[in-house]
Amino acid sequence: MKYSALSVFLQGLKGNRDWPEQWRSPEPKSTYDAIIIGAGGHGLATAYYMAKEHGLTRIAVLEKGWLGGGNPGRNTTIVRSNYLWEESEAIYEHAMKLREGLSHDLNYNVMYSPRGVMMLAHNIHDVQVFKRHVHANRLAGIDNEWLTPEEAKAFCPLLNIEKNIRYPVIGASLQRRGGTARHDAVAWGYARGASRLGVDIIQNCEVKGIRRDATGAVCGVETTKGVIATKRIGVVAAGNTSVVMAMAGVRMPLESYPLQALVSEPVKPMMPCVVMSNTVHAYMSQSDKGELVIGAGTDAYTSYSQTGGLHIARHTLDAICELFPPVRRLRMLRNWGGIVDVTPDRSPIIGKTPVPGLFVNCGWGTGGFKATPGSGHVFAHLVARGEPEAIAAPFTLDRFRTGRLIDEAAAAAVAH
Amino acid sequence: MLLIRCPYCEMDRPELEFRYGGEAHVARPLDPMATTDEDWASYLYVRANPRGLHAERWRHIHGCGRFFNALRDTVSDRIMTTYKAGTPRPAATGGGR
Amino acid sequence: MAQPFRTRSGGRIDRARPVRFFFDGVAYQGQAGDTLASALLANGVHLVGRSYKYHRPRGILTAGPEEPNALLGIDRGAGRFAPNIRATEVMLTEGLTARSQNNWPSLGLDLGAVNSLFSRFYSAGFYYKTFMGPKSAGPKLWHRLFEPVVRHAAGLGAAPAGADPDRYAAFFAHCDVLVVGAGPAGLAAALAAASSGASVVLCDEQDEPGGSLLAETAATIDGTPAAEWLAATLQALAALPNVRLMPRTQAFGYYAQNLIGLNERVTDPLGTVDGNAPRERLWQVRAGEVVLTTGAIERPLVFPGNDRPGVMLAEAARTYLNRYGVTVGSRIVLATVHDSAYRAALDLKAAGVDVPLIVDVRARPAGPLVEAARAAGITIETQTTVIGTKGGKRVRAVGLARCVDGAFVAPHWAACDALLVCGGWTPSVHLHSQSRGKLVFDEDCQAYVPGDSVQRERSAGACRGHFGLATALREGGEAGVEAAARAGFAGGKAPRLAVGGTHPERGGYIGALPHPEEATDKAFVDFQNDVCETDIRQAVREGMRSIEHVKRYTTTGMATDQGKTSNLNALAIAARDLGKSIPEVGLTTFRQPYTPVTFGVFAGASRGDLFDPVRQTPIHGWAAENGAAFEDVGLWKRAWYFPKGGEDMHAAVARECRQTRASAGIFDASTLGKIEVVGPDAAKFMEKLYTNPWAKLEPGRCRYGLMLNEAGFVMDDGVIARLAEDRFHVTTTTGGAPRVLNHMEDYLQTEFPDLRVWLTSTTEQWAVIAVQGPKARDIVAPLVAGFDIAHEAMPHMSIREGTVCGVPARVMRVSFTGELGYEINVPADYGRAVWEAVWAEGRRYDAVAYGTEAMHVMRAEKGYIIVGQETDGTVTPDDLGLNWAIGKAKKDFVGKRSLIRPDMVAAGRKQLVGLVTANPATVLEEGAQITTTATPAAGTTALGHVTSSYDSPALGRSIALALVADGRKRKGETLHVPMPGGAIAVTVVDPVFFDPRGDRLDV
Amino acid sequence: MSDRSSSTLHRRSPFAGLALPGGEGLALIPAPEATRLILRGDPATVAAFGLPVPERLKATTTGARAALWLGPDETLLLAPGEDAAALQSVSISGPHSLVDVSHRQTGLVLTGRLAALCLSSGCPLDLRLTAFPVGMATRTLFHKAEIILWRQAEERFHIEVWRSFAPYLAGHLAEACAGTTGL
Repeated sequence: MKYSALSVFLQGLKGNRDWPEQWRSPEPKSTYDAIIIGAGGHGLATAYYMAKEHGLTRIAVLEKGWLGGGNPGRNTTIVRSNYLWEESEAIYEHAMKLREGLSHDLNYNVMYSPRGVMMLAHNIHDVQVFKRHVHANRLAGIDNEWLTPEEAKAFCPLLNIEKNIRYPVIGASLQRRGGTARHDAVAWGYARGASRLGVDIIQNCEVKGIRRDATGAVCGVETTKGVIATKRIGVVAAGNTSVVMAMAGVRMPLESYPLQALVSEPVKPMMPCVVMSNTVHAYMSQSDKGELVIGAGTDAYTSYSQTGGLHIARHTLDAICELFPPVRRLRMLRNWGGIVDVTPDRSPIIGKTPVPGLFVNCGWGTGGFKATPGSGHVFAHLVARGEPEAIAAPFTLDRFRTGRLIDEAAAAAVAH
Repeated sequence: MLLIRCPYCEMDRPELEFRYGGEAHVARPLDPMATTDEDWASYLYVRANPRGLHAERWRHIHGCGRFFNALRDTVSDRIMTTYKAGTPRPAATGGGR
Repeated sequence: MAQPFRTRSGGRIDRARPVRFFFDGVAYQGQAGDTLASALLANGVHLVGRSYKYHRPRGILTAGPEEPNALLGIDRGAGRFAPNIRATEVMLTEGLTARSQNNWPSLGLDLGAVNSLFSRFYSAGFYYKTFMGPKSAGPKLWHRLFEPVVRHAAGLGAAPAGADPDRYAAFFAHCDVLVVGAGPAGLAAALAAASSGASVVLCDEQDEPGGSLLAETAATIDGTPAAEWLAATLQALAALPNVRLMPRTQAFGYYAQNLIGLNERVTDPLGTVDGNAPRERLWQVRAGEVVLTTGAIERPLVFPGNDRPGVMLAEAARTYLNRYGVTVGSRIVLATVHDSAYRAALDLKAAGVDVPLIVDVRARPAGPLVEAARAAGITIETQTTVIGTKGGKRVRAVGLARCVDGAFVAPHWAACDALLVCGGWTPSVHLHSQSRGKLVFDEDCQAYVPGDSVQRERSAGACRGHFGLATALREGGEAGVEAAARAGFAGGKAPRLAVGGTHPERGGYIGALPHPEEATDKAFVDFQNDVCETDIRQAVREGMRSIEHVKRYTTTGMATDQGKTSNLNALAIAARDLGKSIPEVGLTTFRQPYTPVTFGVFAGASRGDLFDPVRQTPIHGWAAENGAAFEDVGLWKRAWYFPKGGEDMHAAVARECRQTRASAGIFDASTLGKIEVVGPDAAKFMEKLYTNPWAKLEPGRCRYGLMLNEAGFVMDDGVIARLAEDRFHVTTTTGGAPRVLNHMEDYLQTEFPDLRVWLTSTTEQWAVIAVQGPKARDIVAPLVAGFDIAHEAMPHMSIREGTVCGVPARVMRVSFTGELGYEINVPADYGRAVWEAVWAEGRRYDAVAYGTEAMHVMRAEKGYIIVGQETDGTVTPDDLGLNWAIGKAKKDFVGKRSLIRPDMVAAGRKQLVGLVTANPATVLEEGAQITTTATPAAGTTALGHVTSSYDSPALGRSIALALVADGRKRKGETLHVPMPGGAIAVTVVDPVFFDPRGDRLDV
Repeated sequence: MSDRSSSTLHRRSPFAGLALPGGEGLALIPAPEATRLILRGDPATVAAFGLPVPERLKATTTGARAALWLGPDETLLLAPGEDAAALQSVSISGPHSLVDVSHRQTGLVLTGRLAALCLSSGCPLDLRLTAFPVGMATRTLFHKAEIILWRQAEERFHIEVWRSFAPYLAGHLAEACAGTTGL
């Protein structure tokens, strides 16, 4: 059934009793042309584009929990493409372009809200770094502009631009097309779209092993729902990538860190855009529901526990209160953690592996949600064709051997 | 906030006093120039990142200043044991609390 | 007193002390000891809010922190407004001002209520299916048109404006046993644990400890009325030195290794705004052992129209009566599936309220309470369900029908002005779950109860699903003894307490009550988020099989009460349609915090200058007194430039540069990192950590040192002096100091532990005064003693120890300006005095004080790099033309191996060059990109970027440093810097602009 | 000329012109000027300064001199009123490192009923006497500043802090004191 104002109206008249399933919940078949491990946003998008653009429909997406239950449901919903290096610019901008048409493409309102992402500069080093971004982005044809403190305040009235505070705002960069999107909607929209194109999304099905034939190529997966044969596997397991790849004997340049976020109680609109500050270590936006959505930095040590430490919440909130004094009286409603897989250069790995038939898409760190459509799109191409398209080509595993790193962390000093 | 037993102070101390140092027992090649690009990349970047027991480095940077190793369950964050740098990884025993 | 629903006697309020308060502008009176909720009810006010989505009238449902409806804005004066506060948690104080939320123009007449007419079109997840507009519109329609409407409609209370003037405090605390919840179980636990000598903290969220005992009228403990036992027990606990009783203190989070977060409300409950006292305090308690006695929360019933004002939990009504002396209605009907509601009915009846009817869904309710109700003349309709309610802003009647094998017979209406409901009791397992303890479903009380513990905690009493006063006291005592013993304090004694006047209570039901499918009204599950039974069933129909999906799709349990009263009912409704058992469907995670906690209390004192340390050099005061502008560098404040007589920055910097090169400039370099490397193997260690050779550097000489990380990229640099065979004075960048010391300690301790060398930070031991310029020697000479600073005796790049102004000093002859220069290191306490002496000497030569900006300009004129500006973590020594700083003969140093990786030696790497613009007045923008063409198409690959750019007084033109692909090969080439106003042509030149031969240093 | 090269200047403490918290329950006063040396290497060498070798996490004293255990190979020597140069000339056998940090950090004495509680506003250690007894000394954290904390009596702490963090430390102690109102 096509979603529209009309269908909402007609179904409403019938008491909303006839809405169809958004996605099927099938049992696994014995064999598939390709298997995607991980039904997060990236995995579901990969399956969707494999079916839609590469004509592959005998695909299964295996998920050990429930679809979209990992980072898609835990991130702070920020989207932007103002990265520094052109390799990063290309893939995040690719995602941005796809996202602009995504609601219609999926017939699912992902609530992409280009409300602007502003990054605050508090010292001269910040200014140098952010202006370098602005110039690099403009050359790449990506919108990103420099604002004076007064212009920044005009765009986000909540901002405190007094000169005598501990970390005064001395400028800001702004990507107007940046903003937020509804995280669950992206995962669910892709799931519904993929399912309608014949993709089997199999939840509560944990992969326990990866089978390889005499030549060393992959030939199937062992799961909690039995063995499934396939010659092509795409691993899109985010924080659990190292664990899954180890099943194929591949060691990765990855570490999994907890990333915490929290929300306030809902209040009437007070925050029109997304604001980030790396010097003060805080970023914040306001959801359509009215909650202030606040992100912390990654925890200090690797972990798969999705729980938050009190000191992390404290460190995040003292920064937020310093940046936005009026929020001091608001209250924290919910605090949670996700797991992000981080590479040494803070850029993703999208590529082949030493194992024939095994492909990996990981290492998105804190950029995963921003990249989802683009990541799925290029990875679909890689898994379907066996060769990366231009945008994905630089993000090989091999770059760590040759030293051709794409170091967003070192260059950008931008954490999120 | 974890409590971590510093093997040099022989005392449980709050996590805030420590700095995480990544995977333990990743030894620097004795003759780096003799290693292949693959081996060097593996030393520099490849990490076990296990879901479960993890041998890792910590430094009691705001305490005695020493680097040491810990055996931690990365799922529960429970630290099974800590031991001095340079000593081999022990069997996963001992109370973590 | 005009409080029509206040009883004549009873309750714990102070009838002698009236309290005035305001609700939506209307003045009311309550009594000391009231909560805002009980005071409103005493005045007959039930309608307190409008619901989130449909704007339906809502009344007070509960008497505690689980309240979903009565959320108000509390205004305590300028900057002291807080939205979404539960009326059930606000202590009534003189002049308290409260506002209802989410209505316009008024609570009584809310135009938003039209929403409820169209409610069928706002079913679960409707917004995912519409608001998209035509494809051509792209995301605009949503962002520009629909989203603003949605955002305005959503959000509960108004946002606070202005800075919060209140103080917040935070403390770490430690105890042997922490008891959470001062109800009967908690009190018994504290008594028992304390008797062992263990240090005990007993916290309770309420203003007054006692929990259920505060509303208990019938029960006796040890033969005395519960209230008297409570008073005596609190006295006894207060008298114990090893017990800390903390009322108004919410345990909101259970973290790793028994760290529990407590939030103590201090000034709000007192209604005072003390100049000193904090509004709230955060206690980060590390407890040896924890006893959870957090009780249970009464469940509402799900039936059509169950949200009308006047519909209230039965025990809440009993609490308002017994604790606050308030009757919640004059004609009260009860609907229940649990015996405890009968207690409420009996107490209300005894208080003279008309209680005509108890509706029990169960077929055969029995037991002493049921008998007593019958005996009291209350009609009991069994096997009867609620099929609807009537009433506008207050319930007027309740619709009932008997359930006979699936059919609903003999429907009828019963008039009432309050409908008390009880679906049974849900143990408060939040903290146990947060501690990662397991939960198991208990068929008996139809709820999840604590399973195995993971941390050092145990639950006792109602929060464990074990109900009844006697059980609570017994289990609490046992838990207290056990906890103390495990904390190392054996021999604790559990109090033996005889309990009278109570009766066993059974029952419990989850999910929607049976009602006809074609119910006309909505049956609410999550009141605050307006989630109905039909929404949850629709979500299941749409393929949401995981309870997490149902929760996210319908938003049930995601409101500010986090589903305390609704989660189990939602779970049961979903489970029924999924055809699964409750445990099969699972349970959503209990996250911190238990109830919302003020941001400010997390931040505590960390605000303003206490947010981060403001580090100042010993010479800072002089700079401030001399009008310096400062810049932030890490935590440091550094003198940026010294404007004179209305100069702007550009003029001041130009003057500082010119005068320094003409005569001399004096610069505070104290923030430079300094590390003393000492020991027989000091040189060996330096060989490993820096690219340069050190073995042959003679004592008394200095060398520029370059440090790489293991990946081969430049990490830090600085001048390093050898004081003796076994002693180096190492300097680092200002920002890099801690990082470099940690990096050194890391390699020393873990890779080269056999080296006999030790590191000590001396960054703050020395104040550093740089004197640069042709007159530098003339200025410094008169002040030094103990060594000869003549050119020959003390050549460039050397160090001497002696005194300056009689103070022990290390003087280095070094230059970061290209001029003859000295850096005087003196013990920090003498820094200001020596600076003033040097300054006085400098005045004789018209020397200037210069700041970091002039320093940057002058070093750029010389092509000296600044790590972090010319480098960004991706730059190698060769990229910077610094290969001369690499000890070619060295077998190994940190980073060496990485330098020969294929892409580190490949062609096309970006190399440091100088750039000059055609127009000498044009100053390039730092960060600007560099291309081969003046009009690059979007997506053109940049050759590199401008790293530094200044107007150079020495050259009388603009200069810039840049990293450019194959830059050294491009010298003389014309490249372009695209800017919004058009590209700027630049010529690639050598990065050393000024005195390339270095003659000025050799004087 | 030479007069300028030998003029005797006065030390200026980082607390000069700083208001320190003082009053009922809490007093913060600067410790007397002292020579401070970081001795690294074998801790036994503190004997050369006439001081007993401190056990782990402990301090020892002889007269006004004190030795604080900071780590297995790091000891802080405190010598109030003594000359740094003279103290450094003490002959020590065996490889070691002796570095003058008299001006790197500064000393404070915190006393009063609220001393431990106010420290607990930023120090995560268990400061109950049972866990942090008199005579214990250790490096730790106070909010975002590193300190050395030495308990000299139940209600008396000696604190060492890097000079540029001193105002931050004093500010937080004053704030913490206000935060204890009603306790």
